[in-house]
Amino acid sequence: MAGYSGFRILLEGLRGNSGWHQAWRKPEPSPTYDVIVVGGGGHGLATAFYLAEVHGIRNVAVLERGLIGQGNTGRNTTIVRSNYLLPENNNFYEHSLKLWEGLEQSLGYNVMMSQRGVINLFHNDAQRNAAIRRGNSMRLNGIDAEILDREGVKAMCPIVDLDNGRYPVMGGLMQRRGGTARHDAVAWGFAHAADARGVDIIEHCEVTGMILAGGAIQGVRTTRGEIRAPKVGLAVAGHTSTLTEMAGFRVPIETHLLQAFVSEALKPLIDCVVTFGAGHFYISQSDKGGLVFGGGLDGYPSYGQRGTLPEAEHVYAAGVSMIPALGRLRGLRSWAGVMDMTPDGSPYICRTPLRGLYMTAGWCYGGFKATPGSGWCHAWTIAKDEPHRLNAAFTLDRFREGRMLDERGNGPFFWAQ
Amino acid sequence: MSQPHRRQAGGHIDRARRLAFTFDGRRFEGHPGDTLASALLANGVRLVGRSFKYHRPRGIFSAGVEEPNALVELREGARREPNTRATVVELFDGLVAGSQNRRGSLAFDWMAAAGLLAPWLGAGFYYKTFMWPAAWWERVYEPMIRRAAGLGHASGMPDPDRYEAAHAHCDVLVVGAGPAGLAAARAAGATGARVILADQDVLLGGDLLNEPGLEAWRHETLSAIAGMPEVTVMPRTTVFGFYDQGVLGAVERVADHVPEPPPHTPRQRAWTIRAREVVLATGAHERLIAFPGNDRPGVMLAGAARGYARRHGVRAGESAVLFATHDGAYDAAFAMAEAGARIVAIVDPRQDSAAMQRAREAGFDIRTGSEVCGTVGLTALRGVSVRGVGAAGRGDAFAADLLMVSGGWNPAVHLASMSGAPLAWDEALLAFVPGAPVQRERSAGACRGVHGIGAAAADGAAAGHAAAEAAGFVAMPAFPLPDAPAADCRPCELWEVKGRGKAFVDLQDDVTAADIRLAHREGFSHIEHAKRYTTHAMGTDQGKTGGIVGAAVLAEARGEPVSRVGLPRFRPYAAPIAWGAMAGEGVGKHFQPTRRTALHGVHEALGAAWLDAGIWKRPAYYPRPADADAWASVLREARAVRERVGICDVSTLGKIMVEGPDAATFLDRVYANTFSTLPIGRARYGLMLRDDGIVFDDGTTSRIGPESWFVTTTTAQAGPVMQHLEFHLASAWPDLDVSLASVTDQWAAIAIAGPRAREVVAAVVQGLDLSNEAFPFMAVADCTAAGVPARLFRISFSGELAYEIAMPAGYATHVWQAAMEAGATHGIEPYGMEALGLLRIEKGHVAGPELNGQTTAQDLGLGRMLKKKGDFIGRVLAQRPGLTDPSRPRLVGLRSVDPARQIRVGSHLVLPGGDGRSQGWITSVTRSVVEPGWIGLGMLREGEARIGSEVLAANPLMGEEVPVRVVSAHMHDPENIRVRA
Amino acid sequence: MLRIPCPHCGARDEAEFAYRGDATVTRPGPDGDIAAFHDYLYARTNPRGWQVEWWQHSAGCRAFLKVLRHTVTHEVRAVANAAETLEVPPA
Amino acid sequence: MSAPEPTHPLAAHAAPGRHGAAGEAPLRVTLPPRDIVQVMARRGRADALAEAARASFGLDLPHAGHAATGKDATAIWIQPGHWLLTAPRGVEGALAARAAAAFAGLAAVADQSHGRITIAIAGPAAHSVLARGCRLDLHPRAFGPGRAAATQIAHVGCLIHQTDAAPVFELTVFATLAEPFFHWLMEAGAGAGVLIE
Repeated sequence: MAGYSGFRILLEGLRGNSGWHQAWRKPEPSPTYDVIVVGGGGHGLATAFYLAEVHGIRNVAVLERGLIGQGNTGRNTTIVRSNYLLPENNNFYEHSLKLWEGLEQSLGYNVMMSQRGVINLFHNDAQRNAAIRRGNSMRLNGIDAEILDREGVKAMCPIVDLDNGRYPVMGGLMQRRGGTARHDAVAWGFAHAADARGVDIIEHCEVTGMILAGGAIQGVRTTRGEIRAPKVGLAVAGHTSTLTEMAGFRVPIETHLLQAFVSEALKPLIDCVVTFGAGHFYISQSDKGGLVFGGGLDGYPSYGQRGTLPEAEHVYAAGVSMIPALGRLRGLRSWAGVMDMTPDGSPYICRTPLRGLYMTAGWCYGGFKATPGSGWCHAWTIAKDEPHRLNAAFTLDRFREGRMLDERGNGPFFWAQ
Repeated sequence: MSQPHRRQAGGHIDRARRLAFTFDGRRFEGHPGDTLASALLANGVRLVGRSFKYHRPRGIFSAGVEEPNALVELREGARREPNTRATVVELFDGLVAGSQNRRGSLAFDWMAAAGLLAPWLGAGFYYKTFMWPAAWWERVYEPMIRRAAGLGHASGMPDPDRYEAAHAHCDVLVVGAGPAGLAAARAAGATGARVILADQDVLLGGDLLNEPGLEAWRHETLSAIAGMPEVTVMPRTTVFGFYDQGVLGAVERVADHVPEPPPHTPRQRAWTIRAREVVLATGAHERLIAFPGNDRPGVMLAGAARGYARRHGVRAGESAVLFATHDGAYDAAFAMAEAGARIVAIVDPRQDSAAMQRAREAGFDIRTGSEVCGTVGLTALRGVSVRGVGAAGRGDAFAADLLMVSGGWNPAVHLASMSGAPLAWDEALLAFVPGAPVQRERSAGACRGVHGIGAAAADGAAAGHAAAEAAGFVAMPAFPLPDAPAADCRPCELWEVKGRGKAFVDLQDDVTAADIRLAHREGFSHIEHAKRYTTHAMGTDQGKTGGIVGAAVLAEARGEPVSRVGLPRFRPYAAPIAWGAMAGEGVGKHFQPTRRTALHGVHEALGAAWLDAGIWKRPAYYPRPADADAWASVLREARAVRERVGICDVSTLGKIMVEGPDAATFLDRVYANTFSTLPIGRARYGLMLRDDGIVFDDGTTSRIGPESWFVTTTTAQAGPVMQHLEFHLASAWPDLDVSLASVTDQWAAIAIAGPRAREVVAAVVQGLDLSNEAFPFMAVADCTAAGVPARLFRISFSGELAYEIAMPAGYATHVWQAAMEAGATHGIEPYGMEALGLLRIEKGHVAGPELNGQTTAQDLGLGRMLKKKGDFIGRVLAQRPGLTDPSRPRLVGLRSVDPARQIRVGSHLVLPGGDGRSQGWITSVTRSVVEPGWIGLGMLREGEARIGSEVLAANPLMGEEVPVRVVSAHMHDPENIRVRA
Repeated sequence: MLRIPCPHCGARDEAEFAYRGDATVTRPGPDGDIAAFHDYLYARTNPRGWQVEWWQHSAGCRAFLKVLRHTVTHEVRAVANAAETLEVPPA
Repeated sequence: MSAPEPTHPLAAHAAPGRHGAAGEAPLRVTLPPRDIVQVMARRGRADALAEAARASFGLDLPHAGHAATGKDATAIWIQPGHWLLTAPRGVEGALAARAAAAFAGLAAVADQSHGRITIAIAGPAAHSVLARGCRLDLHPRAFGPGRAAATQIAHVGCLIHQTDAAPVFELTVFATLAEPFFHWLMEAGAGAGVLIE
């Protein structure tokens, strides 16, 4: 299959664009694979890609109950960053960010990774101090971070009202290498590249049960028949509990919904990603021109993929408070994703109590930026049957051991992360 | 300034009044009753905008919210609203609008060159290129794409207008006031039910507004509804979302039809409506047909042309062709003929129909079995090509300046779909209609495929009756329904006319039928994938006119029926809504309420500098003219406390009355240390853990009586602690008889601290012996202070001899002033939060920065407080190995080796000459008054063992690295001599 | 938007309530060990369907309520006081 | 020294006179001074407490959602087993002392006279003004004189007690949040006009 390039676009344009083929095949499932990855979102597809690319494991199936990239991969606010406090988190996310930085070239697909800068505003001493601690943690781990004063914020994002009347902006913590990427393209790009390396991406194939024997997994039952493999990786954000129930164990996850919003398309207005520190709100502008924004969880468990009005009102109010010029613009669409929320806000990339079963899960609302890193570490863990040092702390057992990765100190409450 | 395309009479237009407006700087006139679109058409303005990608010239395509093309920037300055649909803007005098998404003038947009590159700019082209060199994406490619993309310009200035929220409840909500909605509201209202009738239009009636013959029925119905006291009519109100459990969101445009809102009037009002039953009478949107050149200005939906002619008295063209696939569109030809336009031809792929017969009798030229296969014209339509269905060639040319198109009707199922109802395919209408309801809603009229005014009204009346009955009301006798023959709206299946040139399925985002086929070839064959890959139906119109057409093109490519392909999922909002309206009034200064202590006015009078502590405003410090800077004030205040006496407002601490026979047992369980042994009249410092063993909160708690306790919390955790206590009483220990009351607001509290505190307090408080023996450290007693009832605590946060006086909040100012007077001779000074922080850091008291939800009691040097016997929250999980790990960072004191070098919170502690890895961090910093220089508290691995050694405070973020000495956290008076003095 | 019928106050908007976790787990007594508290605090069934949850009517009567709610449809089928028991219907 | 007059949190914010639009039927606003005591029943003593309330205050402790007025005091249900007992402002602490004596052993009593303030609003605009922030259905079919409900308006906890069908509503809010609440009320009432009496 010919790759994508400007030259090929030129050629195809001249012959009526008739030569384009499927971006990934639509194969029938084989009865056996070396590895089955459950979940055709970004994480699952990335797992398959890195299994093939890094570990040479190409006899891999990705099973997706619907369409690829239609879960949280297609429902987020597309932010990419590695600005974390705890070293376990910031090292992992930095690895992920580095993968992002070369992703177009690795995949041969333009995922529009745009390193336009991510700014977290702070509004009081306590927030500023926490931002400095986090920024220094990043710097000491070799990650870029800058502290901005009010003028610095104004220069990066002139439309922010520094004096918003209630919680004036004191400054911001900026990660210049952070930014956004085109979410759908991430799924399609990983699918395209994994497919090219021999991975079978099987859509409309829902896992309905697990085939177990002797405390180990043997494969899965699906709506398209039994498929066997000695190793199975789960990458089913929002639905992890449903799958682990089939495997016979419970996990520290509650599924919550998170809304996101987009405005009508506008000429360039906001050039970076900026988060409000005085309320749940973050915003950036897509290349198409829509303002993409969101806030916090609706606050109760849901698999419903639809949000409600009160949280939306908070998001819009926070938005106008931070940027009063938004008032006359219009919200176009809202949607919601369902998140695996964990009791410390940090994820799981690990082996499970069932031999041969692995998972990347518990991404709370940080899953999108983790996509390549999660796939990379998950693939490593599956291939070597042991975690890479980058994901060694992301275990299910850390709560038994008291080794929580509670980035913000919010305590053992799924809905508070 | 004539309006050459205005009819002499007819329609809902007040020709007696003229409204002046400008478009792209040109002055025009219209009348009340006009939309911006109808006024532009009346003045012969055909070219209104440019398309998203190819910058093709576009005109007015519809007459409502479904408009994909005629988007303008409305108003000027800070009130500019980009992407405003000219078709829904009510004309007002002085209106200013401009076209958007163009470079150069609207007529000569040089970005239209993009059209020449169209072969290379097909769906998803950008995913396949712009990858090399990698660094060029942010620098070159992306800025280019971003500038080219987008639609209108935001003003970038703060919105000067105000918005309101509002709440409503009703038995029956009727959405849409066309024939079905009016009848539904009347039927439901007649039962006595509380009814809300909402419609996005300013005039109620929907399609009735296009039927002069039915005006009497419309009036009669409206006046009947107006006579029903429990029916609320809400015009200019768009219901944008149907949420769970009968809750709908709506936006009322209160003052969008005037240049700016009058005083005390919001621009818009956002309603949350809770309805027991909902009748959706949202009508239908006419659909386009994809044929080459179907986007040229002058190509218009047939129903829109009919509406402009009948409702607005405007001829959208002078020589018109109708291209229709069903009888329901033919009235457009009659309406245009009535209006004085020439009907050039009617093009219909069908062979015969009732409407054709009538049209033929009227003398129209009917081209049966035919289709429009092309259009000509640059910035306005000049002609139409017509050929036999499926025939080859360019067809016959007809000169025309208006092409009216109707491919059938798409029921407006958005709200039904958002309510959870599935969609069902109606093979006769070739459209999706609402399936079985999931919530308590029902659709009526055209939004479920019942066309024709009479039929829709009957359907609406039935739905209104049924809804009221379901809400528990008794249906009332029927009322007259409009007598109007219905034209057959079942179309023949014609989605696309293939030929040379672009045939658009999404006019706004420039998605062509060929793009859809390309998406299919590349495997994006599911409607959701095709939508995302091509951006089909993702514009501001959300595919209301062309969404189904794209699905049909995809269906053909897949070789499957449209019903299998389906539509992309409907998500809120049914129409775009103003950000400000969703935000409501709680923005800016009022984003969160500001909480003030009873002493707020005192601090204001003292000229306090403020800080935000959660939603509280607290004095940071009290600047004086002689103070060189903020630090001078803070040091002055702190020095007063260390050397003389200071006074501080501590009212924000959470205060909870805990009372009952089991109160002591309860407190023993929620605190990690013991309280049941505390004598009456004594206070104790208490530590609460969360169930996971992490420190939750601290505070002093006093025993007031045998069963009565006064618990204090930190300011930040007052709410969470109350909830924590209530939760455990309800869930874990329902057997305990304990009452909880928050008394935070009832009691104000003043700290008086310093070596002279006793003298000051003694002068204020009556009836207590304050000697160290009679009232020692940690004593508590009720008393009278300055003549008002009060409670005195001998507790200290500063490390000095100190008292807190709590008094009913209304007396706080009185007691404060009494203390200031009593303290005057002792040099009393008010101190704020900064000095308070300074004092507690010197003393080594932990506060918010240390109690950050990540630290254990051991981490904070408080491990010995945990009781050995008896259960308490957090006891078990605090024993997990990760939390008892001796290598965890411990609380230490820190002192800058060079007293002049500032250290900062958030710096990390690294070992000199080490590997640069973080061994801990600084949590709190201040300048010291006891021993000048910078000191702080921090968390440091092997902290106790490192006392006396030097480490580096690394702050690479600010380019600093400062040597600090590790010391005991208790830097000031470690033996507690002063507090017990 | 959720409307939760508080047994004391009647149907109220979601905005008046605060979710407070799965109500099917019970806090271990004084004899509970790390494993028991781990399961209480962390292990979750997280059903895709009916769940009994703790909600506090925090802006109303402050009662802690047990709410039987469906995590997909969001339907609230039953609300009870803390001391009462709500059964999860079969799937 | 006799106790001074307590400072009202709205003293500087509620200047008497007209505010907002010059409508003919403004929202009439007063700040009736009140003593407020929170009464919390002991476990299992509800009947005795009810009896004591009848004996001492001449009122039947109301059920959820209701208020009851006796000879010199009103009891408003606020949460299971909890009522607010209110009376026109009298001697500092007297109502609390009376309640403590009357309910000794039956209920805990917390004086909230300084922790809550009451704002009374009246006039035909009252319903529509409240609808600007109140999520409850206060329509006469759903609410009415003698009804009470705790809710939240403009992020501030608010106890609504309808005292008259006219209508008159008494809104009781936290003293430290009275100012932002009052600001909201003035904004909400501006369209109809407000008369502070």
